[in-house]
Amino acid sequence: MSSGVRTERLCDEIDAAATLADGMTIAIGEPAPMAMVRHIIRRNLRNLTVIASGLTLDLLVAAGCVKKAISYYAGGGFGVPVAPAFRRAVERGEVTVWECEEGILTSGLEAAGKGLPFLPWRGGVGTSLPELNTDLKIIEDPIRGETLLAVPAIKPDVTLLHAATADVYGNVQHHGGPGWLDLFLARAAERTIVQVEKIISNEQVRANAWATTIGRADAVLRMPWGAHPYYSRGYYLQDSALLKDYVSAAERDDGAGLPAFLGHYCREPATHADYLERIGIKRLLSLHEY
Amino acid sequence: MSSGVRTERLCDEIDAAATLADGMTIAIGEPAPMAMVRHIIRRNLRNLTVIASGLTLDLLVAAGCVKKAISYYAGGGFGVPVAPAFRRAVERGEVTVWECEEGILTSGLEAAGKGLPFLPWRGGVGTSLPELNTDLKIIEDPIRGETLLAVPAIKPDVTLLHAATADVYGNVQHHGGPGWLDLFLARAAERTIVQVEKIISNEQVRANAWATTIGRADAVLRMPWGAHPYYSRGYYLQDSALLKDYVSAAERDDGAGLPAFLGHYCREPATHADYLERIGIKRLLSLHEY
Amino acid sequence: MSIDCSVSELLTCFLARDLNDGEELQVGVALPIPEAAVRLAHLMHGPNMELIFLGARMNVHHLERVPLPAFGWDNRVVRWTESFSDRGHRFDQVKDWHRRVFFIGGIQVDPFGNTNLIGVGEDYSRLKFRGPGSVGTPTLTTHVGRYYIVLNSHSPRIFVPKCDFISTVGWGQGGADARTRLGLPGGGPKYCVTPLCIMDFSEDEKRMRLRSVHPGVSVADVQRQTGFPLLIPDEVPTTPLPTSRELDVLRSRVDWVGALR
Amino acid sequence: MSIDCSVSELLTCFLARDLNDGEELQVGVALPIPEAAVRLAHLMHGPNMELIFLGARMNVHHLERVPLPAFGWDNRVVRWTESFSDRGHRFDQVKDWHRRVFFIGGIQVDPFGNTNLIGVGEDYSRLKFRGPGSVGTPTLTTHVGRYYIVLNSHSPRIFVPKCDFISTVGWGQGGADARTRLGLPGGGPKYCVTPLCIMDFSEDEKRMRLRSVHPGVSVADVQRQTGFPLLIPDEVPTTPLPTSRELDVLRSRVDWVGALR
Repeated sequence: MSSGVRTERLCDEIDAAATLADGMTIAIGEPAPMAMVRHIIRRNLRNLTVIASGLTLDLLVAAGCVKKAISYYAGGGFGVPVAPAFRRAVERGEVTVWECEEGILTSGLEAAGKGLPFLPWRGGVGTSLPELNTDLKIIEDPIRGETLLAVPAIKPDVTLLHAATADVYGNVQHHGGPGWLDLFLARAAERTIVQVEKIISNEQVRANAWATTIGRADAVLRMPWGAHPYYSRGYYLQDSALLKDYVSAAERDDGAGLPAFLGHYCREPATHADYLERIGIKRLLSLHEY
Repeated sequence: MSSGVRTERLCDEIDAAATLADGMTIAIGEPAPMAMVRHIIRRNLRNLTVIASGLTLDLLVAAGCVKKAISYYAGGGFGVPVAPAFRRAVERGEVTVWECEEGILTSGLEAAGKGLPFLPWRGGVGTSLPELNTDLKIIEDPIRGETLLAVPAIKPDVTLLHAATADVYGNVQHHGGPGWLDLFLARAAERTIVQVEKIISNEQVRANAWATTIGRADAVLRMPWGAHPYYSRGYYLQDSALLKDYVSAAERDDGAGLPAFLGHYCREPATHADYLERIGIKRLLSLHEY
Repeated sequence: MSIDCSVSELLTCFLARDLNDGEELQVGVALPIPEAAVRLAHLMHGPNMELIFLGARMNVHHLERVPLPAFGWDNRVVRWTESFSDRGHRFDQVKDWHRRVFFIGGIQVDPFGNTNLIGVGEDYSRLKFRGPGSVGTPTLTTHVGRYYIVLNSHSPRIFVPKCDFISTVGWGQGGADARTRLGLPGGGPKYCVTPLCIMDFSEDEKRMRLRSVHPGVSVADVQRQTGFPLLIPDEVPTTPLPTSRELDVLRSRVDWVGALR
Repeated sequence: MSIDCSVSELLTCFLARDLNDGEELQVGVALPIPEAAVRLAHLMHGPNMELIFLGARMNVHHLERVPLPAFGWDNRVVRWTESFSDRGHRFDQVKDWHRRVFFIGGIQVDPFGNTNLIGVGEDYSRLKFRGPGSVGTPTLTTHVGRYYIVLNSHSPRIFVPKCDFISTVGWGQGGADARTRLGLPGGGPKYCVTPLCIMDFSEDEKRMRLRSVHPGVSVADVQRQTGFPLLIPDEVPTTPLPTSRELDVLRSRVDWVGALR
């Protein structure tokens, strides 16, 4: 009847990365949307404030993209207590940390989503966090007089996520649950861009609407193996060997490791498909979940 | 290996209702767990504070169970702007209202679940709500100085819900989404009792764990048609004719309508099965969703 | 009326025209005119509209017929759901509600579009008439991009100089900055529609102003049924009638049972 | 040791015995001993325990073998999930965490069990060692019924008189009411376990106290490796060894790859 048609929200990784700019606050979910992360590095973005954790954060720090990390965890997993590039950059004062923890970060994101200037939280009372992060105010609650922290709203300019499936209209469905912070990041951000393993039909979405975790992503990218070298639930496991290669490169004393690693895996491949070709289909297929 | 076995949480409506007592704060979800609601009336509980809405609230008020209603909506739907027994009881001062609205109620329940004394909320600023409900404090936010309401934590003693399915261990799954308040009520309450249409196997739960909406209900009741005369998604529609009968009974000037209605539908049937027998299988089968 | 339609159909078509593609249209219980209006707009010119009924979000632009419901958690109405706006988080993304449009009723409405669903009477502990309560209207009207006040009747009992209690703030005490002074981010009420007329709010004072009268209704009729002086422009047009195409779509694809006739 | 087991196995069995049926056992990343301990307890005596790994909640009491993971969002580990504690609401039911047990590490620990994951150095803007950050430990330790401090090494670098920064409050400044004074509802740290010994906290002062030394370790060894004076009872027993049944279950049904040997 209407002459119009419903607008699709599909886009490719190059166009999606083109909407990002120096100085933005960019939130990165778990598992990390690595196709987009590699394009941030490829585009050589600078002075970013990132909400990220672990080796994803480390890679962006290593590539020189990060000015400030809103970070609750920068460990490397498997025997790497602290992510190496992050550790070095913070010790040298090159990257500042908005010191927080999961409950505090969640509260700040919730406040943004709810259009509130702050939310109160108890976790962190008695710790050094409000000293180290003066954006956190110690308050007395107006009802019972208890001591709490007031966490200011945290509003990313854009949130980047990786999920299992979506339709072309931005209805995203995770397989087996999104990373714990992902939905908070999506609700708090101005825009949300979601990579998925697979595009499904709108009918498939409607057949199980309760599984829709994000109802209207601003852009959807078809990126199979797009979280590699991380896992993607229902699709593949983490490529721990490649992550260990990264850590070895980042830890090399002569500083030669990182440029080679970043060049090979992030800067040289022009598209996600080029990256996958470089990794090789056999290696990708070996990361099965069964 | 272990001599123990995992404890089942199944129970019947009589044992479940026996755990309720006069003076409690009881939260009731949507669709209403009517098998339990009828047993509250059958047990003649008194002086309850209820978190409920619409004609469910009205029925409990009509039966004399309610002292205080934490109520955001007491309309009757279909041409019944205000639930009749509620309206009469409040106008006479027999029932007091903790005046609120959905965002405020949600905030109070969230505060309880999060172990916080309060949460701030903006909806309600400028209205009469903080005058009429002095538990709501007008505050200045500690970050930007904005005017907000501080909503105190609301902690039901018990939350009663109706859902689609659960396993015997209290893993509840809704069909097509729970009522909007249900999960907040469950998280805020000391105990949660859930009626379901059908008990499913633990293997079925684990096959779609993301669909689990409540992970550990304190008690699970097998109550097919347990929300009647309300709908139960995926099972049956609302029995609007019976709800209209209720409204007619409640509106009768001579006061003779309610005792007859409450006797016939709530007080006389000893069990939920007795109630269903009284309704009749033909009527129940006519409420199909297709 | 020169075109054969009911007042409910007139209002439905008027509201539908005022809705823009890409908006989220949320309708609560017991508001059949907005329920029909959002469906009509969606079919007529809103392929990117999203309809939200009790937390179920859907786009049904592709359907031949979109039933006007018996509202409620009714799978026959919400079976096209794409996501649940309330998957435990109904109010957790209000920051994006500038794109959302909402509709409210009221038992009292004042000259600045403040409304009352709480009750009537001077003494709150002994109300003359206990209303249904605020539902979610305080939160919704605080944040949505704009909303419409939709009333089933028009009388001095409803249109009062001052509400006994305020459940939703429209333009507060008046003035273009009435809402920003209170820190309310949403856009406030745009129109108040009734069986007699359409009203809006003046740009400077944000007082209720007569915008058009329905066919057969005079300006004097409206003022007589309103318990405070309306702003009345020199020229008050007649509310635009539905086109035959609008009526055809409404009657054949939305309200084929004739609930609004 | 008289029974042939590793220190990791000893600690695993010690912790497992201390966990009660019906508890929720949450383990974060990179803590292989607690990961094994909760599985062992679950199989040995905890049919109603719930294991929580990164938000996935499961009961696997019925399984013949329960793999010690390569941790992570790994469907091979979490495929038995019954629900997600974080379905958008990870922290929305902390009021019930009195039933939950948690485990933390640390780069510094002080005599009152306060710990530091932030960094080492006097000047926060130029840390000598930047730590991984607080993860979720401040919130978890604020609310859980009790927690265990589990360390992979025991040295004066870790056990310091005063943490440079505090990421989790154990017993604060000491005293039985240390936590209630701060308004922290959780039960605080119960034991601190290391490759040398088990420590608890005295009832009155809540200072760290030696509870048992592992086979072959002397009290003097422990004190020498601790950067502050421990409370040392007159009699310090040896940490109880695993039973052969415990070791058998651990090795055949949890850690059959031998990660803890």
